[in-house]
Amino acid sequence: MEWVYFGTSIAILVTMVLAVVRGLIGPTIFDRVLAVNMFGTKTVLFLAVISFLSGRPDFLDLALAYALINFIGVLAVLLFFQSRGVRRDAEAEREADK
Amino acid sequence: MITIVFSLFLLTMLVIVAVGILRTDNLFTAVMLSGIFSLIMAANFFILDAADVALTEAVIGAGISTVLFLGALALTAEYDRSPPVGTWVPLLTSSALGGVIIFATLQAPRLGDPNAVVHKHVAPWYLDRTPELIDVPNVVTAVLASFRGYDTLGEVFVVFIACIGVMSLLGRVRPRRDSIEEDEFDKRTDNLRHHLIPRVVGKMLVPFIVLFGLYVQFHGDFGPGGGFQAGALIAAGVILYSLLEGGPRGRELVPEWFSSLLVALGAFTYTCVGVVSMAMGGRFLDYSVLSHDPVHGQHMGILIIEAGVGMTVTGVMITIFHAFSRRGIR
Amino acid sequence: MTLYDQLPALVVVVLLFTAPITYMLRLHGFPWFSAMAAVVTSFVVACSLAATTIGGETIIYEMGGWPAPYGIVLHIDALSALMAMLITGASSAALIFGAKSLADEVGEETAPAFFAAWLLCTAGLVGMVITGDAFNIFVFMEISSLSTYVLISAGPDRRALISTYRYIVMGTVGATFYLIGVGFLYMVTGTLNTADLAERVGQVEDIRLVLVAAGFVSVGLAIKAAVFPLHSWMPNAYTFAPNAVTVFIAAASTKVSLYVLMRVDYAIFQNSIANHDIQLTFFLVPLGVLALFAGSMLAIYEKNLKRLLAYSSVAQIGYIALGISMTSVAGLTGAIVHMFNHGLIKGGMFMAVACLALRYRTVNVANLAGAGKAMPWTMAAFVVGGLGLIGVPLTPGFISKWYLVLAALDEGWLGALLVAIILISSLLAVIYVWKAIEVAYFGEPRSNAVPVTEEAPLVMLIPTWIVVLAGIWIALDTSVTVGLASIAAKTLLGVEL
Amino acid sequence: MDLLLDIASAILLLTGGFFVFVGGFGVMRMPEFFTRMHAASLTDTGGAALILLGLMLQGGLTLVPFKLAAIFLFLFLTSPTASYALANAALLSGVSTACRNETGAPLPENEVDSADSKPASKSVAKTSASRTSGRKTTAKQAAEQAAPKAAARKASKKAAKKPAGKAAKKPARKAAKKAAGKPAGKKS
Repeated sequence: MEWVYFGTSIAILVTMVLAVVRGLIGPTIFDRVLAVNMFGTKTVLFLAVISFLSGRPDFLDLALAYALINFIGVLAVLLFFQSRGVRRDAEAEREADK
Repeated sequence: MITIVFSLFLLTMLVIVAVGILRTDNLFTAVMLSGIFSLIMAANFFILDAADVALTEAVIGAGISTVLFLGALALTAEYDRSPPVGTWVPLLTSSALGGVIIFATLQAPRLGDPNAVVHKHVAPWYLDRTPELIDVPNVVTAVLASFRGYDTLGEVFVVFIACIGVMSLLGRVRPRRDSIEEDEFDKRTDNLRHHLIPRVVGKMLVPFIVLFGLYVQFHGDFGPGGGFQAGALIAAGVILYSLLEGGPRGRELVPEWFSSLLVALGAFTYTCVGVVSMAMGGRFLDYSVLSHDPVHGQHMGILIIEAGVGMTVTGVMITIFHAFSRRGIR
Repeated sequence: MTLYDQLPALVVVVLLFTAPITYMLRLHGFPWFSAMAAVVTSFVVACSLAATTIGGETIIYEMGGWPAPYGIVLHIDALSALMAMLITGASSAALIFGAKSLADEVGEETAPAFFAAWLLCTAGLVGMVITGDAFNIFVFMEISSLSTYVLISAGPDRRALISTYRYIVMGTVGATFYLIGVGFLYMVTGTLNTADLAERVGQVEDIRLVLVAAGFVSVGLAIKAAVFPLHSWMPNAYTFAPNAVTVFIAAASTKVSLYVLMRVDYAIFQNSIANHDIQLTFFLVPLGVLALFAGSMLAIYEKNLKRLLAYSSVAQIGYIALGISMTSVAGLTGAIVHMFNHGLIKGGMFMAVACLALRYRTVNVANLAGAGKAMPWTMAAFVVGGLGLIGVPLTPGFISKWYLVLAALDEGWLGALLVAIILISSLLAVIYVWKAIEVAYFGEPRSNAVPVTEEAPLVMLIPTWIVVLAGIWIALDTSVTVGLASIAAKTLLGVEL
Repeated sequence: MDLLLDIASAILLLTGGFFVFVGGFGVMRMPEFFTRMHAASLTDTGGAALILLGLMLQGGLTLVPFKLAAIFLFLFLTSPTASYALANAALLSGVSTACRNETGAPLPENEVDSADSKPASKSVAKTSASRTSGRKTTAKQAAEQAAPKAAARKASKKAAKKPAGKAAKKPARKAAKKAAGKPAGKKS
């Protein structure tokens, strides 16, 4: 079974590299957010596989923690852009009033 | 062998991401890349068997710090506009520093070398004596909470004072408001209430996150975890709720006075355990005297101080988040 | 366990215990009172510790009841007791002195947080000096630095924020360097306890890592101690902080880093690295000499009285660095005595400046004309302090310089050069102290300036004069300071008492 | 029996690994943001499900499969939600859906942009407008405003980077040096 875990973790690692590359080259900031999000999911999987590979499945708690809170960041991004949009509107309105 | 290969791989990625963070002048990009940075870091900690650290890094680095960074970013401009400085001097300095460190560590014992000095002196004692003296399966918890409990007490106070510092900075300037009415502004920007999917899914997860936090808190003796991680997880639950429902409702759930009280209360609880053990005739933070049976006393002491740590960390995270959200994440 | 056995822990536990209470109980006037009570208690405890250690005894207190290399121990000898006395003394004096000015500058709403930070700052500094564990030093260094940032930025002056930011950057770099060094030491020895480290570092065969660790620790601590080219964070931080805060941190904060430098260097590296005394000399002597001249020159050209005194501190740290670099009992005694005495002198002078600032609303030297007549007691305190900075006989500064000169004379031709340098920089000190005194006593007030006729209030004057008189008393009766310092120096160098 | 389990989980794991890799490949190679997101989110769910199932088979009758199931459940819930939030954020600030050609250069922006992005953002605005007032303008305006702005900023940045960047750096550095060169004491 070892080599199966190994192969899977290599596949996940390569995907992580691809995500990092996407995060570095962008081009839009959302590509970077996408990269972070994808990297997060891959980390969950990587940790799960690695804990089997190293024979200590009780460390799965970590993967669980990741799975639970990985998406909070993306929600914060949504909130950030939403409020920035409203602020831009407000500024535009003020400009128009002047 | 696999450990070293994986860890080298991850470290290489880490360096690349770090350079990426340095080279960008868009702060949003920097925030996102630092999210990736801490994920890599956590995976690396995990590979090196430092599960407790990995858990902390995961919760704080990947979860909460992104939220807080974005909160800070909303208060500033998106682009780094610091004046251009010469890049050669810093580059030379840091290369020289890195060179010195590499030069020094060439002689260091190899990773995982059982004959390394580190594994010969204090560490075996901890491993041997923990079952007998403290009797918790997770030796890391034993070291942090009891053998070096004074350090952990210090760290709790570091967290406490950091909270005071952030609050004194953020509370300094009254929030600036735009021309829109305050309430309406909040309604439109402060929450994700009209996004049905995140709202339903997120609210479903909040209790699980808090539950998992409690599990980590009380399971810290057995597996990776403890007060720091648990506090961050519980706070992550509250932060998720506040993101979805808006700052005001989040502040209804956990009022600001309560979260800032929690910060001090946690530190106070920890110190109290020490003072009580002094009063009962032991040294400061000597939990053995808390009960007639020393091992049971240790268990009791560790339970209480971990609760104190959890309270402080929860309080700090929530207080800082509230401070940002009150100034309007926008 | 009697209360007496618990004293070593109490000196810091009292402060840590009171800080959260101060933060939680939001009653009118309570934060200042509880902070003051805790700090004074801690000062009393520190004094009794000093009384114990003056016979050359070393107190070991095992935190959590775990023995030395496995748990953390407090390690209190003459040097730590002296430093603890200085820190808690400076803290209580500054708190009592600042009862009124802090109430004005900080405000009712932020007072609980501010005084909690004050307590933690004191606790952090005391914790650093009494601990016998290299990593524990770092933890308490973090506590003290973070709370110092809070204290400095607590006043109404917004420029304090920028200087705090610079301080944060520099302070973090310094602390990180220290941590890297400690990490390397742990890598080669497997222990963090300083006594154990001292023993095991000597057994390390390949000392490359030890050397690099020594470098990182020394440079990191030099940054935190504001040794000359690394001092850039300090003047503005002192200038824009609330006055009472300046009194406290100027008297205590940088000295603690020097203390750690001394402690780590002498206890751990000196007996393990061959020729380490020469390395230390080459590291510290140029920095010390540069600090003496550059600090004094910058002070001479400075118009802001607070920043003038800050630059003078840079110069005075040069003296201490010179004393440390000599690796002789006399030199170390001089350095340790000067740490203590300079803390007293600078504390007193900053108190006098705070009194001036209260009435004149400015600390620019040019605007202080006529202060000699309007505020005779304050200016008299300032003058006595200034004489101490110069090193006139009968002032504390004279004692410490005397020991430094004696130590330098033992060092041959280099020592003669050092004596000359010490004398020249004392002359420079005359210039910058005279600059302020001349304006205050002989300057004509500007016609448009609001005339100041009132002396500073007694609540501020009395603490100021207590500190000044304490300085003179210490200059006359040197048995406590010099006694403790020479024991400390002998312990550090491993000489038989 | 064990062998069967092993084979099954090996197949699941390797397929999952392949799916995950394909997702990463798609994220690298797809021409623009929304298609990239499509690649990522689809394989995130699929690949993750396969891998976790494969691991569950290996867990035996312990707590492990339950933990894996919990991870599976949470990933299944959060991953699409995150994709939704991300796509929504991108729409709100008007990421152009203009396709890029094989070399990575954007296709001419004329029709693609207006045809694709506006209806999309309108529909979002409509659905949300039914719940809160004032949202309609938000989304639309933001979309309309941000797109040209972002493009303009990018263009100006690119233009400024080469010639102007270098030219501007030198005087600025000189000025900074001058300011730093003054003795700090004189400033006050």
